[in-house]
Amino acid sequence: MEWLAQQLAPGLIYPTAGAILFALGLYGLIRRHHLVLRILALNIMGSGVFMVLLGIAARGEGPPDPVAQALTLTGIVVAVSATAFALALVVRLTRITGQAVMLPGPPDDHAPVDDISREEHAPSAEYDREHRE
Amino acid sequence: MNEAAPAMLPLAISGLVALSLALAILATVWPRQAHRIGGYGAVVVTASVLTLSALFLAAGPEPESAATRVALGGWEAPLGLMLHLDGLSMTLLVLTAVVGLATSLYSLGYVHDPIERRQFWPLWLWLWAGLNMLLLSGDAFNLYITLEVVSLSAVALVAFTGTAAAVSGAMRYLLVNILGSLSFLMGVVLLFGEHGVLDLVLLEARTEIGPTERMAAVLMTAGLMVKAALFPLHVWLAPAHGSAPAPVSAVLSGLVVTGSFYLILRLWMGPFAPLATPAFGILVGLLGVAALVWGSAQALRAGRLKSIVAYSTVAQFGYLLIAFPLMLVDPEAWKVVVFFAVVHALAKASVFLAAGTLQHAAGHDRVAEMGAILRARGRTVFALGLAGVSLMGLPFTGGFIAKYLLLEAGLGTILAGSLIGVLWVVAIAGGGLLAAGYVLRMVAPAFHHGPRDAGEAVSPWMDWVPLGLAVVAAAAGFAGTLTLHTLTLTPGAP
Amino acid sequence: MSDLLLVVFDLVLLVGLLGVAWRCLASTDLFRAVVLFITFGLLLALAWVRLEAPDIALAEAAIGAGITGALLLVTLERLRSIVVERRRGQPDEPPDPAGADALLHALHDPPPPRRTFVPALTFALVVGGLMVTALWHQPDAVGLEPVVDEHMDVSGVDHPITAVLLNFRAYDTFLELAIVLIALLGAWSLGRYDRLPARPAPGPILPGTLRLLVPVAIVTGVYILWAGSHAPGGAFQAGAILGAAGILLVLARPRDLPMAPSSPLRLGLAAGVALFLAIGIVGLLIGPGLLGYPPAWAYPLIIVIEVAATLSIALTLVALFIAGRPAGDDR
Amino acid sequence: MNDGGWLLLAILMSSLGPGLAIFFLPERRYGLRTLLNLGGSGTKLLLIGWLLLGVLRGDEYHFSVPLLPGIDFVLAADALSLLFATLSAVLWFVTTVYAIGYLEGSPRRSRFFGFFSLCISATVGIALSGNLITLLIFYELLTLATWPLVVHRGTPAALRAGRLYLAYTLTSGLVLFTAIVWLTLLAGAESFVPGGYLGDLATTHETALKVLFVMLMIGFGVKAALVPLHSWLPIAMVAPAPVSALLHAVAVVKAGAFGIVRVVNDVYGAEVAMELGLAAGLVVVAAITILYGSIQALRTDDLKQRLAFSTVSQVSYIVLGVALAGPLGVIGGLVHLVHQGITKITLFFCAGNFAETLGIHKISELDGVGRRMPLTMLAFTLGALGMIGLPPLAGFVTKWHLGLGALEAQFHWVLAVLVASGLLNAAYFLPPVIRGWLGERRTPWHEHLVEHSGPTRFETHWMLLFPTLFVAALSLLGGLLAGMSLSPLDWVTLIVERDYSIPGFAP
Repeated sequence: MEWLAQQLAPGLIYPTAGAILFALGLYGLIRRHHLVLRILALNIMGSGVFMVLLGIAARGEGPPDPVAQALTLTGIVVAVSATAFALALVVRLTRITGQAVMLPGPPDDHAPVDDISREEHAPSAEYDREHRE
Repeated sequence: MNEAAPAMLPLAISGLVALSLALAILATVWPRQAHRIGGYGAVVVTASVLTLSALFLAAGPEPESAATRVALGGWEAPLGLMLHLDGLSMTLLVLTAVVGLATSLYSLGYVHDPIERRQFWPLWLWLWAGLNMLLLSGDAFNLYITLEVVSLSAVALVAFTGTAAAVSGAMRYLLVNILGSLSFLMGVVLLFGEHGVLDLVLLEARTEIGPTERMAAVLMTAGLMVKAALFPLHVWLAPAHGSAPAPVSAVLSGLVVTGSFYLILRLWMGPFAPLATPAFGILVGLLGVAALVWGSAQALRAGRLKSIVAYSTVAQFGYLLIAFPLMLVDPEAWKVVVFFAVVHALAKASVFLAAGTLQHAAGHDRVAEMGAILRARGRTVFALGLAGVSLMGLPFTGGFIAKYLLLEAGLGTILAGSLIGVLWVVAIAGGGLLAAGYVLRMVAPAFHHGPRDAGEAVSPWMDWVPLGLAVVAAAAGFAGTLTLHTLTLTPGAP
Repeated sequence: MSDLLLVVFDLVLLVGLLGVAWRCLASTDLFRAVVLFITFGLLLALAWVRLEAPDIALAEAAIGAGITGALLLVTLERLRSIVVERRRGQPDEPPDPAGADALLHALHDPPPPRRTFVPALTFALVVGGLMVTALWHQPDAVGLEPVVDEHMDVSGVDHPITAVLLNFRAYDTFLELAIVLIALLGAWSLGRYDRLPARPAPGPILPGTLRLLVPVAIVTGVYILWAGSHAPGGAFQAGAILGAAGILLVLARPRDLPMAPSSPLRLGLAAGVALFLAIGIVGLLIGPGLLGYPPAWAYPLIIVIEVAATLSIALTLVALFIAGRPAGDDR
Repeated sequence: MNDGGWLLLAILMSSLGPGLAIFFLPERRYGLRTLLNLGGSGTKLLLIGWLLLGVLRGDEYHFSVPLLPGIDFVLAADALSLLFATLSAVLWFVTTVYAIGYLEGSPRRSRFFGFFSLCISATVGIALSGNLITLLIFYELLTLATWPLVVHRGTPAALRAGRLYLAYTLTSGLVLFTAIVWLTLLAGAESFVPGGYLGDLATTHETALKVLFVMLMIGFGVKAALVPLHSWLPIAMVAPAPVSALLHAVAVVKAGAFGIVRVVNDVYGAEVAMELGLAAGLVVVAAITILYGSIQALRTDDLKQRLAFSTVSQVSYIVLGVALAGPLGVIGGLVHLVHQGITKITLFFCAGNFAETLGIHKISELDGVGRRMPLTMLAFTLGALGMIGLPPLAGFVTKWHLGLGALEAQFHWVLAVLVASGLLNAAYFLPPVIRGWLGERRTPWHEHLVEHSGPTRFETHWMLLFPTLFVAALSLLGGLLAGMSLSPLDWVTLIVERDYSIPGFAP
């Protein structure tokens, strides 16, 4: 029993589970197409990384490693920022194309070009129009 | 000068980081003046990078003592974070400053709408600050954070035009970047689990060949290869770089991709150096040849100016992969690779800027319909051609010197008795011909007989900056000795 | 015996986590996937507690599950309204064969094609297997705990994680704040704020609940911020809780968001990084180096930075929830 | 190290500077452009004259900047480089005048003259290069600068020719590049030394040196139009006449030939080249090219095509002379560098005059042209006879020395080749001459030039006529005054004496 508990110490099984989560997220990322699902898959991969890190921090005797915990905290905040931005992109893409999946391949040669340096591209003029009404 | 330089150096390094961050924050808080902050700030940052490089060269006569490490907040590693400056990062900092300055000046003309200016400049300044910090970072976890700073701001800039292609390209770019970052982070975590430190120099001292190092090397390299668009993980590059606004494409192809490559190089010269085997080198080299052929073929087929340039980035990065087996035979060859990357970045950025000017004039960038604009805009075509010559590796340009050094390294492997060296040499030499093919596709219509049409008026910045940067790319041919000397000031590197 | 119980707990928790993650990624209904993901986040928080990381557990619950969950849910809401609008724009389009659920088409992902199954599974198994192998070979490295412990007395705070975050590795934390800000700048650059989809006016329950909840959230946030210097807590957790309160407020009054004037808003968003860097530059000029504090001043400076950071994080999270840039920013 | 190096730089800059300035001139600034063109070429002539005197005095001129660790960018002036530099400078001046007249009123002249100046800068750079790497740099630059000239007209035919030209020259450039890098790895980035700098390598790395020699010959041979690498040359004839003149007489083919001379004499050295059996191989290739070019020239009716194939044949005389690797052969080859240049440029100018004035492109249309344009026809006759090698014209001097050189080197069969080639030359050059003087024109001339720019005082525009007469006179004098001091022959003898250190040697 003692032996089993040692073998299944948190310092070992949590990192293992973290690695599995990472692989699982990778699998989901490859398989799924809806962008929200892909973002979830990336988040799960990220959680896997944090689990490995915290599991490692909890290894051995003594209190856990505060540096590893601080890094995890940083990582979580970075992940939520990236997720928020990614979701904003998904909404934008869906608004343009009507679908929350990526366009296949590179843009074709006849897709319209919107050159922000041109005169006709002037959101501020548009803005003025809207607000005069 | 020589006496004071070593003492001044840490202050100058911290100062550079603080300066680039302060500019970004200032532009964020005061968006109405962001373009002025960015324009003047670009000049100041460039000046301070040049000052830093002068200090660095004055301070570091011996290669072994040349790396300057600055403990942030006064906390030395392993507890704290260290900034790390050596010849390699110095070279790339200067490159970043030059391309960054050119891009900033160009953007003064390119982003004209008052509302878009407010969005563009803060993001661009964050991107630049992120690149500077990436190059100066000496800590594995901090590298992950700086990579995220770079990729988030880069993605936002890619989506800037707001077309379906641009947003979709940005989306793909973001997913790929997050995946790459996570893979990199997992590698960092594994290394931390084994050795309990994050500082790269300390890690290098502690690594030996073991399962952790192998797996970490695979994860980190794969993550960075995704970000650097190295073959076969390049599929995101053309959609993203091809549909971003021109100055952004210039920075992405010139600096961001190079930054990821810099990290790969740094890791394989540092902690992972013992893991490299000849078979691994040959595998990477073969990937490089494939990238060269595939990228060039796509560039020869693509119908849009910016797509051609984007695919040429895939092709040119093939050389960087080909350089890996050369480095295994002659470790000194790493300097050649860096020099090549520098020269490529300069040339590629100016090609993108020139393409942006032409697209602005024409309102589209379909090569087949561009003849009239090309014939009327001699100055821009000249810039395109000059930078193109550098990409082909013909004299008098930086590309020629880089190609010379690559060929020298390639022939060196043959002389060292490696038969596969013949393949590398043929690829290095033949790649220039392929480059000539796609550069001609862009330039040749200017020489056709036909009508001329200057298209929409172009601001002086957009007219002259591409030419200026192309001249710099060409003049880099005379910077070979200085660059190689700076690179020798990298301790730990062969 | 208690060891055995803990092992059983660990195993059940981890199997549960993996199961939830699997169900989440396998579901074809996005709403279901998001709910499962939020559950996953809460279970993770439990795991962090088990790994003696209460700070992270707090952060995971507030940020990982709470804020991310809110962001995901509002995204689904937006996607749905976009599809509804597009349908309304093209009434001639033949009815979707999917039937009455056509509206939900944007929130539905068909099961992936069979042919990617084997390659994806193999790839994931190889990557996971290699990582597990590497991890099992690792020694129990000492880590940096002793080094941190040694320097606690000069760090200015009593809680090791806060010491690492705001003193020893302040640069990372600074950049982390910057990333939150950049994400917002990115979201703002995509377009202006567009209103949340119209909903029936909220009944009396939501505003009433809010009136109770928001003050509680603010008090909790401030407490957690203050506690951070000596116990689990700190700027990020506090910011997330305050941000959650803000999101609730936004939800309660979706129709009339205040037109925030540009300058103060931007100043508030950037206050954390700006103050952090300003203090850091002073540190560079007077001695300890960039982002360093004179030991005697460490505690007050850290508190100042934390307050500013909390404010900025809360504001930024709310702004990220709203997503588009406020119209006032363009003026 | 930079003794008098500024002079060499100034010579380069005298065409590079005006060239770059011309690029950015608006099309209508005719006066300023002409001033820059003529000023640049005039300055270059003066500077080269100064340099010539200095080298004659025995002064050393040397300029170097480090390019890479251990590899320098070296400019140097020895007698051989001056031979080529002087030829280029003189002919550039003449061609510039001719081109200004020829292109009068045509579009995109700024671009044309910009690249034209760049082209001559590259050529002079090749002449003044002090080592192989510098030579390579200018050699590739020449490729790039001539391409826009070839495609200048912008017609589909011109673009096709341009593509072919680039395909040939860039590919060969890469072969050359690789070879030079390899050679530098083996032997270091040495400066050119008469007699070569390979030293012991000939015994230790025999195979490598042989392979390298073939690669170098491929690299230079494409520009020198050695068979079978010549096919770009006749097709590139679509370019405007001054470009063809420049390509054929001065810049491109001569650059190739000059490169071969440098490699054989100053890198490998005649001795090593003989020892390794490389020279003999080169003699064979040159002989084949001489005969092949002449035969092809016979088969075409287009005047410029015929001149092009004649170039293929004639340039190989230079290669032949050098490959014979004895003093007399080398004299023959080097002097032909000059003589072929002035003779061929005369012929091209004449062809350009015919085409521009009367719209004549084919030999069959030449009947009676001697009466309408006697001066041009006279120049053409002088050039043609010179090419055939009749005494006392320039070509004779060449063939005489080549023959002697062949005997000296025990290549008796080469004499037969020379005789056959002389007969073939006569066979393809005499018909146009005979038609021009003795033929009779039945229909009125199609006055192409007069229609476009009004009546002219002479038989054609003076800016077309005078340069033609000038070079014709040169080709006559080159033969007549061969014995005088400072004639090309005298100078070449000086080169051979100095560089081959044969005391008391007199031809």
